[in-house]
Amino acid sequence: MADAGMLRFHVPEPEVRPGGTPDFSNVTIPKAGSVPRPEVNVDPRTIRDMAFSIIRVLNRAGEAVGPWAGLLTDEELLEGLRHMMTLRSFDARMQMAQRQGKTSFYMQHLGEEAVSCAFRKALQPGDMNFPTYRQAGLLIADGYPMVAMMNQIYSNEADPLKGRQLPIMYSSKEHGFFSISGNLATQYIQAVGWAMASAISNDSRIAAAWIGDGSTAESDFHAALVFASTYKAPVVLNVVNNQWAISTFQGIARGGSGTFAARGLGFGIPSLRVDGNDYLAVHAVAKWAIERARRNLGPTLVEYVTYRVGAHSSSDDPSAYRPKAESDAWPLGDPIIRLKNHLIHKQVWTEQRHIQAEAEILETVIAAQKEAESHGTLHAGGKPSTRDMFEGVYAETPPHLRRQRQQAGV
Amino acid sequence: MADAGMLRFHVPEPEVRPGGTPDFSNVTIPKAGSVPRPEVNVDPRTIRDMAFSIIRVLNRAGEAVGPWAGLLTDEELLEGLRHMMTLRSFDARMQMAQRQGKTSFYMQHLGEEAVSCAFRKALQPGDMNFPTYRQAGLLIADGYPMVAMMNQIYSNEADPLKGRQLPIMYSSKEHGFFSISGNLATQYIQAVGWAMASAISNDSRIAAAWIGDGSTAESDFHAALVFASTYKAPVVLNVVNNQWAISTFQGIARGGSGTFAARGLGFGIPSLRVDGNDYLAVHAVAKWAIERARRNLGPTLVEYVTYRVGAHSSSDDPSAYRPKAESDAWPLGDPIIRLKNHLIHKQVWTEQRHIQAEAEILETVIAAQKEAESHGTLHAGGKPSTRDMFEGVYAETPPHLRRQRQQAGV
Amino acid sequence: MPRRTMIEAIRDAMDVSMARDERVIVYGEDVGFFGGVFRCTQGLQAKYGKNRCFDAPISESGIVGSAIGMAAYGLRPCVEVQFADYVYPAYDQIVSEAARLRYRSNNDFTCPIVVRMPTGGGIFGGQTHSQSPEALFTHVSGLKTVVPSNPHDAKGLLIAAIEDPDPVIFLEPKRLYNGPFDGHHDNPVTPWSKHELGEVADGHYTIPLGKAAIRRQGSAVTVLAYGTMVYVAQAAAAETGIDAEIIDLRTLLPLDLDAIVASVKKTGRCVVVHEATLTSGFGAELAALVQENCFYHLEAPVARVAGWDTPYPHAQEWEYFPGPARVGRALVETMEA
Amino acid sequence: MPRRTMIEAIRDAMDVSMARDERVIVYGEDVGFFGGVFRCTQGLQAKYGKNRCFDAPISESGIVGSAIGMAAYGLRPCVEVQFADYVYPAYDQIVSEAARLRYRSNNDFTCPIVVRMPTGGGIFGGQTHSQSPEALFTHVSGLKTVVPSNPHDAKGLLIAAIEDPDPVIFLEPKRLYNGPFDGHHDNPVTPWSKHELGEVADGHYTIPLGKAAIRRQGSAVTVLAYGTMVYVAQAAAAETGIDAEIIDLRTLLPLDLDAIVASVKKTGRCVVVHEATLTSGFGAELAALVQENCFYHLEAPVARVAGWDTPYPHAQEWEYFPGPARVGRALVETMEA
Ligand SMILES: Cc1ncc(C[n+]2csc(CCOP(=O)(O)OP(=O)(O)O)c2C)c(N)n1
Ligand SMILES: Cc1ncc(C[n+]2csc(CCOP(=O)(O)OP(=O)(O)O)c2C)c(N)n1
Ligand SMILES: [Mg+2]
Ligand SMILES: [Mg+2]
Repeated sequence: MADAGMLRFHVPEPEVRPGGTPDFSNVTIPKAGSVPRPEVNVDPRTIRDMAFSIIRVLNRAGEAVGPWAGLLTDEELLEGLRHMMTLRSFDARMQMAQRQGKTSFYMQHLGEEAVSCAFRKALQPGDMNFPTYRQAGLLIADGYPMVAMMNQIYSNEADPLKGRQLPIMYSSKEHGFFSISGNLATQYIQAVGWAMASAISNDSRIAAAWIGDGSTAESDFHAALVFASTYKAPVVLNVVNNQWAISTFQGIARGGSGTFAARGLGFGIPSLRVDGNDYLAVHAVAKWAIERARRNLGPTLVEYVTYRVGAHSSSDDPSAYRPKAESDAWPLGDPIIRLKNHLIHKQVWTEQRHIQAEAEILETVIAAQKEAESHGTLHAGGKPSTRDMFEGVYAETPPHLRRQRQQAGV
Repeated sequence: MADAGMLRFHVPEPEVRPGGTPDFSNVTIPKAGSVPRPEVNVDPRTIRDMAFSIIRVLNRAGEAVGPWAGLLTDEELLEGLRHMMTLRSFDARMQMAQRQGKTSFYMQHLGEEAVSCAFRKALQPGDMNFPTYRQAGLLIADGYPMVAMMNQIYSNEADPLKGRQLPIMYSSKEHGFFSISGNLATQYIQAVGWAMASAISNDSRIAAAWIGDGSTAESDFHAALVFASTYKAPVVLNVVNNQWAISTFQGIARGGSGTFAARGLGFGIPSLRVDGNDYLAVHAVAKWAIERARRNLGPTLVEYVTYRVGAHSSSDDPSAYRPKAESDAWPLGDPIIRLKNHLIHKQVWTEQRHIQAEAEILETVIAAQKEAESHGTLHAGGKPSTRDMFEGVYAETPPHLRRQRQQAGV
Repeated sequence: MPRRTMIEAIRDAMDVSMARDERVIVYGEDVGFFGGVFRCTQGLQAKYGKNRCFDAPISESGIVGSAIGMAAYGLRPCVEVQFADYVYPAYDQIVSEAARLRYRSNNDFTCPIVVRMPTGGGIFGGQTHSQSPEALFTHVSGLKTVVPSNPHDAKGLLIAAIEDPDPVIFLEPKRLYNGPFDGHHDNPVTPWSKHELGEVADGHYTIPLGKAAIRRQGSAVTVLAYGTMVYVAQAAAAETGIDAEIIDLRTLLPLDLDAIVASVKKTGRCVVVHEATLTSGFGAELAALVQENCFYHLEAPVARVAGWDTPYPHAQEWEYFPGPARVGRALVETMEA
Repeated sequence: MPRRTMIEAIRDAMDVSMARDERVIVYGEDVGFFGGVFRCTQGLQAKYGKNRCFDAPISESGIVGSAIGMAAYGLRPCVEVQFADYVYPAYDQIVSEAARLRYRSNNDFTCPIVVRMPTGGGIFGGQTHSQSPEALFTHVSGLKTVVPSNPHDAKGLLIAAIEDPDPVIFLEPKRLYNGPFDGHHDNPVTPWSKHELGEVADGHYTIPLGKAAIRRQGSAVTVLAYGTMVYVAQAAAAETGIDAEIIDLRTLLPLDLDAIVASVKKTGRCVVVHEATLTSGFGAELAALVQENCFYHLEAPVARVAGWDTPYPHAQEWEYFPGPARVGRALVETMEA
């Protein structure tokens, strides 16, 4: 008994570590077009398997295939490509600006551009996202001015947030983009609350909650699922599984469940997995989930399977914890290249126009950057005032804070 | 669009409210013996259905049937009956003592006696329970002295907890009973931590976590499932679904999932439901789950389907929120009567011996009560000292607390 | 004027607010059909429907987190935490989110929520039904913290809290729900129906957040108190015969510092009382402020009387509770200092 | 003697403790393979194996909750919360459980855990990488709270914390990780290798919890500080030429009140400084205690210099941070009062 009963401690480990050869052979990738598209009012119990598959539209030949294909026009696809390219270009410039000391911090989307860009196009005006720091595509794809984003990143005198927030923690009610919190997962239940409020108000607007794979371990993720399930809140519960949470591989948050979509099964919530590097698949699944919400069918959980190609943030160096070439081995490819190939396959795009578009976009980004920098960068030029620091704590500044402001001489 | 898209708010409601006729026709009760008993090393994905069924052993005729039957000897069953009867008698006396003003507060187990009494007998010495306030059967069935329990309830001079804790918030490391917290769900993740520690130490002892249906909504429930799933902790995750959380019916915590056992599916944890009013079924399922833990197969989630027959606590009056006769209509019957009938059916027990046993047990309880009351009750007789209040905050009382104790003149 | 218990006054405040403003939504554990374990929301579901008053899952973080989302949408949720002792699971949502949303988004999103919770001991509730966590909120920029001491104030302050554009923590001293308890636990409590502050006008009125009330004029020493301790202080003054000026702070943040300073400058002495544990309690802030602002007027150190630095015990409730004897001793010592 | 950065000293404390005591277990977010985002646990997994040092899911309540269970089992977990700003999800487990377990079970179960977390600002981390939540712990009976200010102390205090039989909150001023930052953010920081308090002996030693250190002897005014503010106070004293006695509290609870009172009785003046927001900060407790215990020796009010009562802003970091100019002004005013 003693020996047979000896317990052992189990700590999950990624397949490889630096020095090893990247290996994704454990990731099963269903063929594009192979996962059926149920009706939106499907009984969730009948589609549990979808939490363990991956909905894909674009195949290796660049064709859009299967029941989730066919929702977007060529113009819409070209626009989507432009959004993703813009986001990538924006990221590259801002990452460089951070390296140049123009701001303190930056976070990129490299490899994950399709998720937020495609999702935004499935929403209606008035809908509200509760994003994490890795969904700036929601703003780009909604036409939020890049200059405003950069002003925020630079904490300059034109920063809409008055220098109060860490770079990239944007906020735009107008663009359906809830103020980003530095605290992980808190916004997930808030999204459900917003959706409940919309239902209470007999409105037609729906909410979208966003979270990363690692952050699903946080307790607010549970609160969100409980409330969404109980009150059938009109909300789409998005989980962006980019395989990593800083240095921690997704197995630590996921445990024995196989997928993150599986979490929804315990709540009777329809739970889908989708190829997060496939613009068309992301958009189609988003549409489906959003329609469910809008039609009073309640929440849907969507796991986007993607890969964080860059560092976690400008403070991070992934070579310490994963093989350098791991992103090249990622079996779902690059979202921009895949959509580009699809458009070329459709003969509405060419390599040459792509290169040209890249240059144009870069120019636009650089122009925006110039304009933003004319308002200052973190350590140079115009900056928000000390007075701005004391304001907005409350609607009306209370006496003690007025006294402190006076002490500060402003 | 506007009308079609108008959202509605959904708040789940119980079938009936006071004044209505109790109705449990929505509760599907599988036949006793009908649910198969898989091997303990079963692949959890193959037994998802068990989270939506109910394992039962005792049928209406009082026979023990099916693959989960046959684990207990007649002596063991008779002992189990005695434990349950003792707990019920203990409850009745202490409830009355509270009504008489001998203490401030009490909570009963009426109708739920099988859950904790049977579970305890499936554990080994050294295993640790992290109970809620409704598992005193774990102590009774392990032979913890009733007088000590009563001393705690009375906060008297012999109270092992020195009057510091609310009545019934027992603690006994020796009896594998972790100190009860008044804060719901906090102990669930602690149980997982204890189990992790046991595995880290290559020990053979396992942990059992306890929670009520309503409290599964708390965030610590999620933390526990995440950690248990990731580290394959040797822990049994018990959910006692007694249909009510104070005035709130279980649908508010459960939402659209159908059952509480379903919560485990999102984590790849084998999840069973069991007839909580069936001593034999509870014991058999507990054995199964405990064996899994002990054999390094990881956590198991078990939902005990039962009914809280009494008030939530001595501060509660359920007639305000549920029909008075609802408990009579509860389709799983009374755990004591069911085990009694089984033993009578087996011809090892009779109505007469039962009545006699009731009287004997009452006498023992009354004797214990007399002894406890000789040490005082909350407002009369011996009580813990003011000095006790200042001790045990830290291992060594720090200077500021010594000063305060002096100020208090003790 | 009608007399109401504090429970009725609080219920009335929500009733009036819900009737006036469709955006006011009330929920919490057992709050809907049953009307709350202290019955503060009784009848509201029947009157306003399940859309506006409903039961929540047992998840304080979910309750407050969803309320923040509702507030961002444009509603005005007033939620209940069943006991202040159970607010900690919601602490992150309150501190990291509700308190900072306006600031971090530069007014793009705001958070007009009220989080109500019964606070304080004296009901033999042990360590998990007795706590007074106010200092854990007053340290957090962006929150307002209110502690009413009577039905009249409770109603006016709660309506003001619901109408406030920012998050408000509303602590209800549960020992006062039925009458002005003064710490003499062996005596029966006068019911609010016999107390003038039990007079609660019908309809809408507010008491501004940030204004204290002088409950007893006096010249010898200033007592700063709130909630239950207002009555304990009154009893202590009566029993020692010391001519104390008793200030009921009502709102801890924003604090009515002017009223405090004016009184201490007059009396030259100050005793601060609260039920929460002493160390880092709100009394520390009060003592610090008083000596900062009235140093040259003080004839004795500012004294603090508070709960001891232990968890709230069950059996030793009255040894723990800072009752009239302890407050009286501090008054005498401060006068003799 | 070897010189170490504060990060190395902290790592060494864990290393020494793990080597001496099998029960010491280290985990947290990114703590295992990678060694923590500040690299405080680097190499420990390689040295002691995954059983004793491992990555945790992003769940602060899970990390602390599981640690409590491990401690109840008999281990001695020393866990990391990635930033003090992220401790709130674990606040319930810390306050309701870790702090009260010994008391409520009358020593039947105990909770010897250490919760480490980087604290304080000065790294342009904005409102979620800059907070100083110490006062939220000092109000909680049953906890000890430690804030080291240099590598030598950090190691000795952390070993003492790990060996302590009760839960300890261990706040590491991240701005000090690499050198004694004095608030002059435009100047390069002296590395610890050039500072005598960077001397960290090999092997085992402890610094008792509850003992302050006098960093500068002086006769004019007592400055109470901890963490980063110790160096800011030193700079302020140097720049104003005021002969301040600077006390580095090291442990906030239990507090070395004797050292404080002895100094203030000598100097007759006191300035309290911390980076956390002013209202209800730990400085309030210090000011309250000083005036209670030294009233008749005080020649000026106890002054507090602290972070403003706003969230920690990003761009206005140095307007927010209570740097040497503000501390110096308080010293001058206190001398002139
Ligand atoms: C409550 C909280 N804990 C810890 C952190 C520190 N932190 C910031 S990002 C991060 C990893 C998040 O990973 P994931 O959720 O997978 O999102 P990703 O960065 O991959 O998009 C951590 C641990 C935090 N911001 N908030
Ligand atoms: C954190 C917390 N929130 C709220 C409460 C108040 N409370 C005590 S028992 C209870 C209901 C629990 O219901 P359930 O989990 O179903 O257990 P049962 O009482 O039915 O056994 C509530 C809300 C509490 N004790 N702790
Ligand atoms: Mg990730
Ligand atoms: Mg229940």
